[in-house]
Amino acid sequence: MKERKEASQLQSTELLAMYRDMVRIREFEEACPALYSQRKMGGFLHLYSGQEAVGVGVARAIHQEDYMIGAYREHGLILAKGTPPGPVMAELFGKATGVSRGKGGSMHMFDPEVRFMGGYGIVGGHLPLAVGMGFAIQYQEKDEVVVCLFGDGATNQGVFHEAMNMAALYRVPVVFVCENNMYGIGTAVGRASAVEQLYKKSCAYETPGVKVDGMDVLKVYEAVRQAATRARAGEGPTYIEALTYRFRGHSISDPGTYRSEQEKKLWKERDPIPNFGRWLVSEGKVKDTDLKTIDAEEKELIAEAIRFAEESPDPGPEDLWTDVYVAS
Amino acid sequence: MKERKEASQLQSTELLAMYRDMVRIREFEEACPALYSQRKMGGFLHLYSGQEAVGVGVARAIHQEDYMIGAYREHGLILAKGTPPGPVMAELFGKATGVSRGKGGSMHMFDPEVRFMGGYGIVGGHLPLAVGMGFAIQYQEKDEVVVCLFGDGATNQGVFHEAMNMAALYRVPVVFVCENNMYGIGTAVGRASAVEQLYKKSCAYETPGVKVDGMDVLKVYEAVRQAATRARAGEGPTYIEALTYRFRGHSISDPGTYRSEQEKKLWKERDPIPNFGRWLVSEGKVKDTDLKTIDAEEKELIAEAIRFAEESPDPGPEDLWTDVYVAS
Amino acid sequence: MPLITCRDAINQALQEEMERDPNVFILGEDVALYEGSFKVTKGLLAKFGEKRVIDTPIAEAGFTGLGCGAAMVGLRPIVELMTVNFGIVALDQIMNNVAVIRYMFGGRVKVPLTIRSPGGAGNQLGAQHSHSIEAMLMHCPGLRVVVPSVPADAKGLLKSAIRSDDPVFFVEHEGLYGVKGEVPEGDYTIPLGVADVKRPGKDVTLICLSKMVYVCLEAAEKLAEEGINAEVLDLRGLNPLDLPAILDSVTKTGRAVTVEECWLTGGWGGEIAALIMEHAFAALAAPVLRVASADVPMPYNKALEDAAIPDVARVMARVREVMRY
Amino acid sequence: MPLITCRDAINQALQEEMERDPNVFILGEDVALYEGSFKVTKGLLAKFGEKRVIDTPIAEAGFTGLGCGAAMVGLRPIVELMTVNFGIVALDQIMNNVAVIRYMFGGRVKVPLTIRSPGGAGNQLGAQHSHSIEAMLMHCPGLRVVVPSVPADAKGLLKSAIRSDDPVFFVEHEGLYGVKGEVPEGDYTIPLGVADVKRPGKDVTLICLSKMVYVCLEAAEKLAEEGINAEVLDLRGLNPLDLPAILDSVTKTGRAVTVEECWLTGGWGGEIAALIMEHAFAALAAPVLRVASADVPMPYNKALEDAAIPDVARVMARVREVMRY
Ligand SMILES: Cc1ncc(C[n+]2csc(CCOP(=O)(O)OP(=O)(O)O)c2C)c(N)n1
Ligand SMILES: Cc1ncc(C[n+]2csc(CCOP(=O)(O)OP(=O)(O)O)c2C)c(N)n1
Ligand SMILES: [Mg+2]
Ligand SMILES: [Mg+2]
Repeated sequence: MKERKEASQLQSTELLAMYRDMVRIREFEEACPALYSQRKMGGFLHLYSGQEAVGVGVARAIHQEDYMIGAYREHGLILAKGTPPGPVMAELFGKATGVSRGKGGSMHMFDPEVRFMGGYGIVGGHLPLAVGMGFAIQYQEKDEVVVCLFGDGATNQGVFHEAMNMAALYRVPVVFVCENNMYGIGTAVGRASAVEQLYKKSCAYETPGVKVDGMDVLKVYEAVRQAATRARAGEGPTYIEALTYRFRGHSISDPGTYRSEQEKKLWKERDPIPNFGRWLVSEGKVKDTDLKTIDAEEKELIAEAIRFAEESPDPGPEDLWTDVYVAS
Repeated sequence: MKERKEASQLQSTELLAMYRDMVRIREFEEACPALYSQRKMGGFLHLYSGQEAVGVGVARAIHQEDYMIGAYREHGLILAKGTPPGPVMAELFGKATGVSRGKGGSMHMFDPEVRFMGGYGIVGGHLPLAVGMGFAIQYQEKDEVVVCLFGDGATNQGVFHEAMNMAALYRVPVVFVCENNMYGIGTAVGRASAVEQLYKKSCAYETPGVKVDGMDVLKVYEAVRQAATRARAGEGPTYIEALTYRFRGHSISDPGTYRSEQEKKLWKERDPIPNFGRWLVSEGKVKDTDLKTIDAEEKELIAEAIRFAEESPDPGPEDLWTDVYVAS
Repeated sequence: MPLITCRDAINQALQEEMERDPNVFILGEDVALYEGSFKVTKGLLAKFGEKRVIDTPIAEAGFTGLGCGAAMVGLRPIVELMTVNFGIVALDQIMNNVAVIRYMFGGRVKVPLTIRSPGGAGNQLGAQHSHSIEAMLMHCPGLRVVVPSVPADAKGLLKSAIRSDDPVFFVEHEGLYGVKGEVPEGDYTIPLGVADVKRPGKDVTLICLSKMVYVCLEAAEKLAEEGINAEVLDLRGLNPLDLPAILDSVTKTGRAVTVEECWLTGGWGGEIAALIMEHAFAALAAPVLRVASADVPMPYNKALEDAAIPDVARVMARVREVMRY
Repeated sequence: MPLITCRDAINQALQEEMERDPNVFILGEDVALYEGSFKVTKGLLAKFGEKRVIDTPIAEAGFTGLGCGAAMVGLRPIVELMTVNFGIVALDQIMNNVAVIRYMFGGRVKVPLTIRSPGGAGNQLGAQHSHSIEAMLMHCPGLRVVVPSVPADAKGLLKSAIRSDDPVFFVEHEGLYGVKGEVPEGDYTIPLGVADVKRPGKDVTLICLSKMVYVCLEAAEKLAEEGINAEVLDLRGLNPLDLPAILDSVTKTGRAVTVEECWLTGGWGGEIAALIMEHAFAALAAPVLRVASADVPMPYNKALEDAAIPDVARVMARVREVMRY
């Protein structure tokens, strides 16, 4: 059976796996700023810390053969989808062992093996691609779905509208997940979008709009699970707004002064990782020491990923000219 | 006072003026195919026959200093806004006396004197311009409005979304009028738009959506009048869907076989001109002979316009290079 | 060989490739029920059904991106942009997705997408409907740019484009759909990136493509009466560019004129001229001169439009100029 | 004269022009509260208020069109596109509205719009964030294209751009914002379309703009040690193009190398090379050679990125090549 079980039916091992994924992402992301300062990596660096429950909730609600695709804040997404941290870190280091062979960098991670279909840097630009992937699934009569993630800011772009309309029109198996972290760089949602409740935007496409707490991995999981079921049944797309928060600036160079300390503090209290951990313990699903063990293991895994990246070879000068065309 | 009076308060002279405008447009448009066959004009030719009640209802609901802007099916719009038929016909003839000096043609009519801000050929491309004009009105604290007309097909373009959102966000005095003639070239609305009731699309922008019978000039008038009042009061844009029908093919070269004879017949029975005329007579507003006089006068006016166009000079060869820049 | 139009040649290529590979499908505005606004997709819906011949909303960025996404996961979409003028709203998808995705992701995916679209001017369609965007497309690495002139080339090149694992922008010309030529029957392909001498000559090389091939051929005939023997080299595309063929011809003739419908400034003629200068400077008896559209938005008036687009007289004048050196 | 950065010079121009003309206002993503993602609009919101410094949604086509519409009815908008990469989604508005509206409507309206936007590569931003679109913009008649290199030029040219009744695309460079130079105090303008000899020389002309001016100046210094005396001609823009200045210099030196960050194929270097060949063929002792970015989507890896962008060594190598003729 394709459908994942309901959130309330999940076993401890499954819940722990979610916890582990979120910890992995957090450890990964929090290791980056220091490495960036050491110039191990360059370019932009849009970290995912704070939003882990969304990526992990999505990835766990679907299968490996289902597709995920996102924007430039995608380290957490590719990790959640199952790519080991080594090649992800190596990509940031620009190494030949990186998921995009060192050519993509932070914004352009890609791993066909886990069906993570890429991180993209033009706001909204990847939404039509997701519709195309859904279209191909339908065309080939496969039992797969695509989950497409994007930010609140992306919902104001023209292609958002075009993609939503076509997805609904062709009833493709795509789940749109808007990670509403309340800002597009320094611009608050309400200063850029006439409708502030972003889940309402799907009304223009006769597509269900669902609002979900993006700081709660199980809520995200359940919403995506239901949307995926709907998609597989040929009932078309669903549009989910996951309310979340990025704990850091827009990118590594953003001091983030447009957000009040008060606001940041409130959201930190809603950190999806410790809260989920506490809930697991309080519900008796796991022991506190289980979590500690995971925390330590994941820390070590990331240290290992950094070593892997560090020791990996750079692409060669000839690689400048490869991959432009399949055959030249 | 800026507001036009309610539709129900309109006097005979005003009603007759509306009738006259519609007849003028119909006469103008129906004169074109023969002239096109005689190669007096070239390019595309998108005729407005059948949709007259929309253009005239709009133009009469606002003032000369208010702006109108439309797409490529705009002969009727510029005539409704008040440009005499001569320079409009001359434009089709490519003459120097044309509203766009022979450089624009059928799709690109422009007349700043009556504040008709142009016909545009890229579907949806003029919507942001309308928002900009509304923005300028607000910036300069003027008591004006912009009415922006476009087709059903345009509502699927990305810029439709961007323009609607910005108009609502900045609360600019713009009235959007979607002329839903049920087809974008050969594609029926429901085969291109996930939501078939197009007035619903404004829900994504917290902008009122109004559906109106586009074959009834007074219904259009009243809807636009109210929307303009709202806009002038600083309450922002309104989105009006006017249901209408084009009696001819998409352009002169379209046989229009995708529409059933039955459908065409039904809509012909709803022809906005004779129906309005009959209503005027039956309500005792005018005499049948008044209408006949107008019909004859307008026929003669168009014949005169054709003579004017015919006798007008072509642009000179040097005009190829003028108007690219203000100063070279 | 049967004499058929470019329209029919393209239609044949589409049908044959769709028969050959079930992963090939076509989408675009009015391509299905309406059979294409230039009737290029005539009969396709009837033959292949709604699954494989799909009408889209007027949302070029959206459905071009849709094609790109479908290509990334195994299909071979053919996107029809009704005209290249409307391709401009999809240019971000083309430049920032279609063309770069393979490279940006380290070669881990391919994008076997074909975008077909007619361009060109000459029908009094004015400033927004008369673009030739070949030069802009040529500027984007990762994107193949193929531009046929005669029906036989159109069919053979389109089949290669559809089978190519690289994304291809296949530029048709509104003014050529009705033009006839001999077309071999059945399956054949013409490799991308091979120019074709449409008329051999020894005095000067006319470098051209698309509709300008016809203008150059006519100019060459007339120039022959003046004793000037012009070679007409049809590039048949800009990426891959057949530089060897260009250099071969120019080394022989010592003189060249580029003839294109793109705007002069920043058109592809400048690129070709610069390449010739770089690689065959010693062989050049005269500067490479260019004929291109006037650097103005296209005017509606017929006489002005004619004056803006390259014609036989202007090509001849330029050739005479180049012969004077 | 005070030594200030390009960022500050642009900021001064914006402030002075906004003070001078109440119809000048600025809009774009994060230009107000955030003061610009490169901090170019710092202090503007505080000084001019929300009415004249406006944050927009991420909708480049929409707000570029908004600026165009506002310009058509009497305002003088300055649209900031956060980077030129995002200008591609607005290219239809730029090519089909901004650039052509005046012509298409027979000169009955003007579009005094300024679009400012930084481009360029060099910061490991990868394939979607490293574009230089000068060549594409130059290809569009109706649109002025201005590209400053030093702070003083940036200020003087931007003021002219804002006062121009034609639409201007003002291309900044992400890598130059922090670069300092002497800038005259107070109000002054530099006319559009006048190139500037940044270093006089007699052996070869380096034709460049934007960041490549610095690369050329450094190359010229090093070449001087080899006895090659290069003139560095900063075009400061591509439309209007100062062809007389180019021809003057090349007529003197007999040799030229164009240096640009655009992709080689279809870049503006080919255009300039073709123009020089056409107008100064007899004066050319060698072919005009070009240095440009590699024809690949920009890679992330630092070494690969460095290899893709023109640098001092590649400019020197090309100059030596051109001197060999
Ligand atoms: C088309 C486009 N315009 C502008 C940018 C610059 N930019 C990068 S991220 C960003 C904000 C996006 O906000 P949101 O969609 O909410 O995503 P978040 O960063 O919050 O995850 C902007 C404006 C871009 N990358 N693409
Ligand atoms: C961006 C763009 N895509 C495609 C076209 C070709 N085209 C011209 S009119 C048209 C149909 C428009 O339909 P609609 O908006 O309903 O207007 P109508 O013609 O019915 O008045 C199309 C697809 C275009 N002009 N612009
Ligand atoms: Mg956000
Ligand atoms: Mg319609």
